[in-house]
Amino acid sequence: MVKVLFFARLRQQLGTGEVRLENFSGSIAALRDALCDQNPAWRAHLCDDNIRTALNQELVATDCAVAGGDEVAFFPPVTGG
Amino acid sequence: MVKVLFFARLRQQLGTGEVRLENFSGSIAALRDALCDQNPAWRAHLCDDNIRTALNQELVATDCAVAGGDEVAFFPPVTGG
Amino acid sequence: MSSFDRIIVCETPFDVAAEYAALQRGACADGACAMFVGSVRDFNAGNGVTQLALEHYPGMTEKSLAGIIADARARWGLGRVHVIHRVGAMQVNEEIVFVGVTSPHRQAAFAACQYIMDRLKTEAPFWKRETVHAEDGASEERWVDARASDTAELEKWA
Amino acid sequence: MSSFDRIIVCETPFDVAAEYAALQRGACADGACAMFVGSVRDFNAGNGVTQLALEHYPGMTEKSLAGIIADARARWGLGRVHVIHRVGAMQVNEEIVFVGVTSPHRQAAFAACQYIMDRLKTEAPFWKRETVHAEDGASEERWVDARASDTAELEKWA
Repeated sequence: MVKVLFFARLRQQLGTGEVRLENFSGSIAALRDALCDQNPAWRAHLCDDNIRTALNQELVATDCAVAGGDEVAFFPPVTGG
Repeated sequence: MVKVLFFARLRQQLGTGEVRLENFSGSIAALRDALCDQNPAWRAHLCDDNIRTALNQELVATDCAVAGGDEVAFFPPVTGG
Repeated sequence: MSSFDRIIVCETPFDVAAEYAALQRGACADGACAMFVGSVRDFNAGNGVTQLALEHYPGMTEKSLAGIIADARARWGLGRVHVIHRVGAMQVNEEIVFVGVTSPHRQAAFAACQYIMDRLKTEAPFWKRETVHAEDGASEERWVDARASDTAELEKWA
Repeated sequence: MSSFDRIIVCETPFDVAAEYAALQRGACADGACAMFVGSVRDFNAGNGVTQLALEHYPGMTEKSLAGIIADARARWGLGRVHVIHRVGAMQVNEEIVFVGVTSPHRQAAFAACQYIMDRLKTEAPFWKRETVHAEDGASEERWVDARASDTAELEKWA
């Protein structure tokens, strides 16, 4: 099982902060595509080039491989400080 | 009359913090030489290249002209902060 | 994480005076202390701001800040490094972020403080949503957009 | 001198917490505040320091600081600029200098704070004399030597 989190504006656009995927294996990009296939309305928001990705709470590129037990997060550019 | 001030290590080396010169006119360098002619033991300290000069409380080069009523100061490199 | 690091992510206001006191406690070897405080401004992008809310990614936030501090320690000889960041709802003029760094050397303290802020602004998972006065007098909530200038600032540390 | 400048040269300890509060008072437009605090270190050039005395050039000190602040204002858009400097006798761990700058922009606040410190270190007429433990256990007074590195730091502002 892979835990997928969404934050901030993206969380509001998708209408959810968390989904779980069973039996997924592949890259973060493949995971994102799988989510958009399940929810076509998400594509415009989730596939935006500005969206950042984290794997197990570290910023990574979308070609990183995801395994069972991982936590993946998608979010807009950060605006803290 | 020109008021001449010395600070910090230089003040201790010369043994005084202030002297007054009557009827002086010329550059700061000339004023310094006049002081060393009057007090030969001062030359080693006052003519050191490291000594900074101020005219009327502003850092200046030694070719600046001094006039009656001016305040001239000599001091080592500053070490505040 | 060094025992001289302090990372706090909190929902309640923090006290800059107490943070300074904590930084200085027993730090006799460190003559230099550089600090930065970011506060809620009352104006942004042409509108009056009345309130700010900060969302974050619990867990990753602390991990991200710890990594930034570790990288700063690898670059400069530092004493204490304290980073405090508010989350949740805030009012105008309240403090959002505090970064305090001590060092035996002034340049190291300044550089590390600025480095931590520059990386925090572009990497630490915080998002601001502000409540502004709209033109018709009503209140409106909006997510704050990231600034390209914050990313550009990172280049000086490359 | 701007009405948002504060220059204090004092013989008694100052309170960093009060200085921060004064900087922030009513400064709603300025989201950024950068500060630097220099304290008496307990070690310098291989000897334990027990006390420090600061001599200055009354009149020129204030004039010099006001000139440095004016130059900083000409370079960056700044809100409040406060510079406090102790003179006279001081103990280890006491604060010598405080520079605090507010600005709408983080980079301007950092740059101006560092610029003011760099110029203060090389131009403002203060001289340190420290009391150190000599090798034979006796106390010894000595004037602190200027550092070439402080002059080198000025080049980045040229």
